[in-house]
Amino acid sequence: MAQLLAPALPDRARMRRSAPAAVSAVALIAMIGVCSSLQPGVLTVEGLTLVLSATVPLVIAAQAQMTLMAVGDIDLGIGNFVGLVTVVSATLLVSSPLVGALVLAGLVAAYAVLGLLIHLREVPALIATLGASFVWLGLGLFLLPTPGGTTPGWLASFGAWQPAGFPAPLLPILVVALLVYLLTARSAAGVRMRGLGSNPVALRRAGLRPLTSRVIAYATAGALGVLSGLVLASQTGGGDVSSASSYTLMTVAAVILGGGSFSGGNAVPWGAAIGGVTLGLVSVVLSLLDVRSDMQSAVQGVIVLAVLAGRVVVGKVLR
Amino acid sequence: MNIRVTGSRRWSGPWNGAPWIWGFAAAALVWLVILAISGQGGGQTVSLALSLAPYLVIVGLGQMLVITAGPGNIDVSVGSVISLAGFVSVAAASATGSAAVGILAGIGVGVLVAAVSAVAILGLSVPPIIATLAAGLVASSITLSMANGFTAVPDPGLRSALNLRPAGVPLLALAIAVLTVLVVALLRRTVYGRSLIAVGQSRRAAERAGIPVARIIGSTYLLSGALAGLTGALLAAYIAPSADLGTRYLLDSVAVVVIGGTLISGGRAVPVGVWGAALFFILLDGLVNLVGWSTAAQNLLKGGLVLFVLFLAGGGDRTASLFRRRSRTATATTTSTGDDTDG
Amino acid sequence: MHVDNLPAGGTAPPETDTGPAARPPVVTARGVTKAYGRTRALTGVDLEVRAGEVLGLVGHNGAGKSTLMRVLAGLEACDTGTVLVHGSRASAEDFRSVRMAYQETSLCPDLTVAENMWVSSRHCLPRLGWRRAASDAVRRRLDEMFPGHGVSPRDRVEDLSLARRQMVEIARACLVDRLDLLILDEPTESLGPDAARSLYAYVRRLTETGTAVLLISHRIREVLSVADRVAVLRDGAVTAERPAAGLGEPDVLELMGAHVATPAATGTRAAAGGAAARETVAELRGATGPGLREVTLRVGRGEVVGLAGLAGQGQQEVLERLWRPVRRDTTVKVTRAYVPGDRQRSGVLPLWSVGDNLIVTALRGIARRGLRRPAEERAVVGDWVKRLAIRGGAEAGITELSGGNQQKVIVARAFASPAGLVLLDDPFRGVDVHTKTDLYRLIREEAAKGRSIVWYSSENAEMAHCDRVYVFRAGRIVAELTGEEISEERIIAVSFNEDGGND
Amino acid sequence: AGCGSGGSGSATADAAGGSAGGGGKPFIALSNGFIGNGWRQTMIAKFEAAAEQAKTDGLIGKYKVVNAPGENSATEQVAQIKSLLLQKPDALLIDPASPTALQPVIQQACTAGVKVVVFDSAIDAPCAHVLQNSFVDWATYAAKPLLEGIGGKGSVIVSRGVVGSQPEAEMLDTTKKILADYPGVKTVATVTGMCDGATAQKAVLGVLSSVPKVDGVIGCGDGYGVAQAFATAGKPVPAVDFETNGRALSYWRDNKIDNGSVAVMSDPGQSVAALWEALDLLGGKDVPKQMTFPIVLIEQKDRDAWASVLKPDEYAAWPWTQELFRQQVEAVKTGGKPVQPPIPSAVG
Ligand SMILES: Nc1ncnc2c1ncn2[C@@H]1O[C@H](COP(=O)(O)OP(=O)(O)OP(=O)(O)O)[C@@H](O)[C@H]1O
Ligand SMILES: Nc1ncnc2c1ncn2[C@@H]1O[C@H](COP(=O)(O)OP(=O)(O)OP(=O)(O)O)[C@@H](O)[C@H]1O
Ligand SMILES: [Mg+2]
Ligand SMILES: [Mg+2]
Repeated sequence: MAQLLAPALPDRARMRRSAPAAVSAVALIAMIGVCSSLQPGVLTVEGLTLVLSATVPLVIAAQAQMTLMAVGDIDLGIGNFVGLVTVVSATLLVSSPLVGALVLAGLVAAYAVLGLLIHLREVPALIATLGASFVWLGLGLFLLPTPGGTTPGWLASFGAWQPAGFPAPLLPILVVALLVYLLTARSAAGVRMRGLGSNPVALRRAGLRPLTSRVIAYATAGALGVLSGLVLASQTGGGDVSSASSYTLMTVAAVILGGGSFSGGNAVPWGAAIGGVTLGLVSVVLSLLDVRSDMQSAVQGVIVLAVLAGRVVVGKVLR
Repeated sequence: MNIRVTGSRRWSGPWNGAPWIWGFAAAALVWLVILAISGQGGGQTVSLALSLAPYLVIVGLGQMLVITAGPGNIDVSVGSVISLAGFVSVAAASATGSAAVGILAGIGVGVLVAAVSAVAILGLSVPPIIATLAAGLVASSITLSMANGFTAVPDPGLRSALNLRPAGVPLLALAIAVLTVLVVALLRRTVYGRSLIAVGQSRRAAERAGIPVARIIGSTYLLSGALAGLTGALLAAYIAPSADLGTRYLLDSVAVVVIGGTLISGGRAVPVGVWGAALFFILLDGLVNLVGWSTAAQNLLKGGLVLFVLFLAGGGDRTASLFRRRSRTATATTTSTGDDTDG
Repeated sequence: MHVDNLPAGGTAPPETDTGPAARPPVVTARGVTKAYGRTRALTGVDLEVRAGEVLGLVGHNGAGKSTLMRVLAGLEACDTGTVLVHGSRASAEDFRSVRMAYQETSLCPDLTVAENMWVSSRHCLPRLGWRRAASDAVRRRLDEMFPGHGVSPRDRVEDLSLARRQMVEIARACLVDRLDLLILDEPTESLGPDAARSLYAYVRRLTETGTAVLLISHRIREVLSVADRVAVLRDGAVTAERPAAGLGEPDVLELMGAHVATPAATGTRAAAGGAAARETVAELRGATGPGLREVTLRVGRGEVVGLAGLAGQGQQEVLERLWRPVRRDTTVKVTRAYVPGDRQRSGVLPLWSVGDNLIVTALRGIARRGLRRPAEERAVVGDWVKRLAIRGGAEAGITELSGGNQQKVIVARAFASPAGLVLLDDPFRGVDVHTKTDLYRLIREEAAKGRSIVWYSSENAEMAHCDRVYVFRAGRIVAELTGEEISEERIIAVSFNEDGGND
Repeated sequence: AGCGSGGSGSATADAAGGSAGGGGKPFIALSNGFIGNGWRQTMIAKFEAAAEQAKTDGLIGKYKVVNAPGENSATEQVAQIKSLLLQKPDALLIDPASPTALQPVIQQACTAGVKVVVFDSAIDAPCAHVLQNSFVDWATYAAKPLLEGIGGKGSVIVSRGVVGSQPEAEMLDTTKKILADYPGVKTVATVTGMCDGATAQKAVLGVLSSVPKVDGVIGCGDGYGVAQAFATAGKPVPAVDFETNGRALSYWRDNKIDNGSVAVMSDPGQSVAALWEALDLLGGKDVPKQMTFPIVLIEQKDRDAWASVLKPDEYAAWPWTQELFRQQVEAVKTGGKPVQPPIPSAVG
């Protein structure tokens, strides 16, 4: 057909889309390479367990952020939310497991309600979640004004679990990424969510309620946030509402590193996992590299920029 | 002829006519409560709030300009810039003996950090939130290395100038009021201001209308950096340079911009509103301290109020029907060619 | 019931023995009204679509066609009146057999073709394995409708060309277990002639199985050649219904409104011979790149240069080069202004008034040392609002204006600036004839004042207003027409000969 | 601490040679949860100076300092401790970002045979040795001299620390008890100053207009900011509890504030004490699991001596030597009077 001047090149397009995650993966591998050359112990099972375990909650929180970014929203409250969950699991979940579990379920519901209100009132998610982040922080401080408490035994033993011959942290990272992949990329619900981020008008025309899609996305993000908080609590053995405050921006960075975008429509669970691990490993590399303590955050910033610059270069090449 | 619908939805609340009113109303309410509780010093409460608010207003004005540049634009480096500019300005002022040089140095360092962000945003197409995050990280590293063994002390002359309150009106508040008027004039009366607002409404349309979009966005980040630097310079003289001088200003700067009525999706800036929101935040802190509430209550109150105002004012129709239509503005900007009202 | 098991058409039995008038109505509208705020979109529509017929629907912009379609498809409820499906009051279930292909696709760009199928046709897909079922179904349907379409169900819609998107959009409308009425809203606007022919062949096959088709188009000739009956919608009501046979284009135009007349090419065109003598203000020398191959063209001072051909053959790339002349093979000696066709996305600044929108480009020239001069600006704005008779005046919000009036503002924006070269990117799509005539006149007037204009249009008839026309195919210039050579027939002939050479 | 990378040579080589047992000199690692304020920076600087000296003296083979980036992030610190463990230090000193979050990783370190010394904060880790501050002393020093200074009557503002934390509760309790002994003193407001001058400055300013004349502000190392708040409000500076850094002390001295103000804070030199403790532990000495170390109190008489040796952002630290440390351990064991390390002279 004559009018099709430049036939679409789906394969090239597909490559272009996975390029960001690939660049991050290269950075990840490079960092593990650097680590293991400095410290051969890194490549053993115990080494990987030590190095990776701290990244698990970040990666799970990044999946939550990714889910919301897939519907075109952004969550500036996830850090404090995860912190709040650690507080709940170090207080209520111990004193009365049932109440604790109910509160955690309530937090997921609160996220769903937040999504509902954001949708119905047509307000920007950025500000609504920013406001909510103050609320999460306040609730956390209310429950546990300063870090403390102890997590329930089952949670602590999950944190300490070390199977032989397999780096334990890899398991939650992969399982959660797989579940989120199945939900957001393979399932019908995922189509609805991405459709919402992509073109809500089309959804409405097809008789699908964008509201439902948004609420599902927020509930999913809330559930992932709770999971992230539980894993974090299992590692830290206590509650601290501000223990994850850096997650808010880090998860956004992880999703961007993994190939996600602010405009919505894309689900990149594997990319988010790679991006999250990459960011999580930065501080490990920094401490192995004997970087001057006051220069560590600069190096962190430069690494993020470098990976994103690499992505631009690769994108140009593939265009 | 793309059919993509841009992600962010336009938000036209709260209170379309006088969007700045909310901040002032909330501030007045808190002030009345303080008055009722303490039963004295009403005028002085305002006067003291006015001596703290300007710092938040300056950085808020910068953040406002950035947010006005359109969806996705935000400067999360302001906190680190304030801290760094604090040290640099104090060092420069004590090295040269001139407070003015110190202030200029603070502004300069803000511009430099913002230049890093701007290069990353425009040259590397890094999303602004990430670019400014990275630039902020670099800045805080420099802050930390400067803080080590830092010996200079803030200029006493500048400090006493900041504390001047002829007839109970802080001199600084007057100066920053003038600055606010300048920003209003910048937005209304200059080519740059008009271009910025155009870019914020629709980047593509602005580009097609012949506006140098990259230059406008770049200079907006530089301006925000300069204002954050100025805040740092003044704050360091007023309080003292410290590595965490600016930490608290990041979230608050975004919050005052939004409560002040500036459109979060860009294209409408409300400089006066920043004042109302800043006064509200300062007075709220005072109230919480007066009543002896914990920080937990303070945060719950802040977050609850932001959400309340947001959801109450809302953005769309009051009817939440099944096929909810977008508000008029939303139709105009976010739709796509998939729009069916026009063939 | 699943799509896989179904024949191409609907399930209604063919009724070949009776005439169209005797066939049962599929969808009936009785006294339908619909108002959006103060805009009365439909003022009382009575319309019947009968099984197995193609009903053409024509009407000027804003006549209410799309609104009526949304009501007929059950997407929106009408204020008063009734919509009957198969003679009974319709429930949501009934509307499932009424499907609509939107003029500009309503697909989700980030989803794959198969996923888009799920969005619109999920009722007839299995819960498990829907992905495979949707892929198979859409592939089969596309093969049937557009042989050689080149679309894979796994492609993301954003990676497809516009024409392919339109194919997918139409195919998805046909993917149901029972299709009683298919509504096509300007389906061929971005399709090539081959695809259009395949589409209409398919439409014929559909109607043979008893499905009704409602075709909306501004291309009257096309409607007349395909439709059995033609209905004319005017100001929210059906004002005429005629059998297509024996109806001519002028007849239809007359039915649509007496004031509508085919805008004739004006006689103001510069003499053909003069073109070469003009001073060159912009040129491309063998420009090659994405979408362009060896394009050489020049624009003279005061000249109106047309870029013609089918959609997406490189015309917009040429405009892009001229707008941002960064490469060495492009020279532009004068300042430029741009008139985008996609006014929603690249035209209006939605929060501003008409005046603000109009002046934004000229602002720079008027200002002194970066400071605006409001009095001068107001004078310019007032001038243009008057000159183009922009309804609402300078103070009205731009989004309160109708589409055509918005487009006037955007055109005025370009011409209010001192630009020596004005680039028009198909700016008159979906603009009604009245407005168009005004704007054509404006273009000629401005050219006469010494401005150069480069004008891409997807409507070949518009090219008659140009001094010179370059016809594009596959990123190349295949012909340069001057003066009297410029005619719709000629352009079409040049664009289509050696057909099949690419793709 | 311009030379944060205190280690020498290649880390790999050192890690192999530095592990304990083989007669090699010990490898001491310090993990610090937060580097964003002057106190922590002084603490790190003191440690690095002492460790460098100890290396020269042949007491240790290598040392390493890791500061978690960002805002007091326990999660970052956990990650960093985990990667530190890969480098197999012999002893690990920790200034924790959170009193609980590090418990599992400390357990992990102990299991790996690393001697762990936690300082500056109490922590629930049975296997670690803890050096902590006496918050009762702190609150007492902060209130008593000040109340005496204002003559035992008048009105005061109480500026609380990090409300809700265990130390703050302890301190508030003590403050209340002491205030009960002074019936002439009226508490006119209680604000949250977070033990941070900038926060206290804003908090006090917020209530100043609503309270009558104030004679003193009982705080925890936030006096400089409080004094600024009074200056802004155009009121005379009352008796306050200054920070122990050079800036506050010079301000105190230069403005001739002579009203019972003191400077009192915890001791950033604890990191050095922790180093000596780690060495003694590695040497097999018996050291109590929990020890309370003296805090730094600067009264008006010692003010000028301290002020002349401290940089503006440097905090007063007790100059712990191995000798002094052992004396303090003895004092703790026997319940004797805590050691009073010397006040530095202007020469040092
Ligand atoms: N959702 C809506 N909200 C408000 N007004 C609307 C809406 N949809 C349509 N209208 C108005 O109703 C009238 C009829 O519009 P409609 O889209 O049906 O026209 P049309 O005949 O399809 O025009 P075109 O040929 O331009 O596609 C117009 O005046 C339009 O502005
Ligand atoms: N989304 C909308 N919501 C509310 N009112 C609308 C909307 N779109 C259009 N209108 C109103 O409907 C009127 C007609 O709009 P429309 O664009 O359909 O006009 P039109 O008849 O196509 O005009 P033109 O021929 O100039 O394009 C406009 O004046 C506008 O105020
Ligand atoms: Mg239409
Ligand atoms: Mg129209």
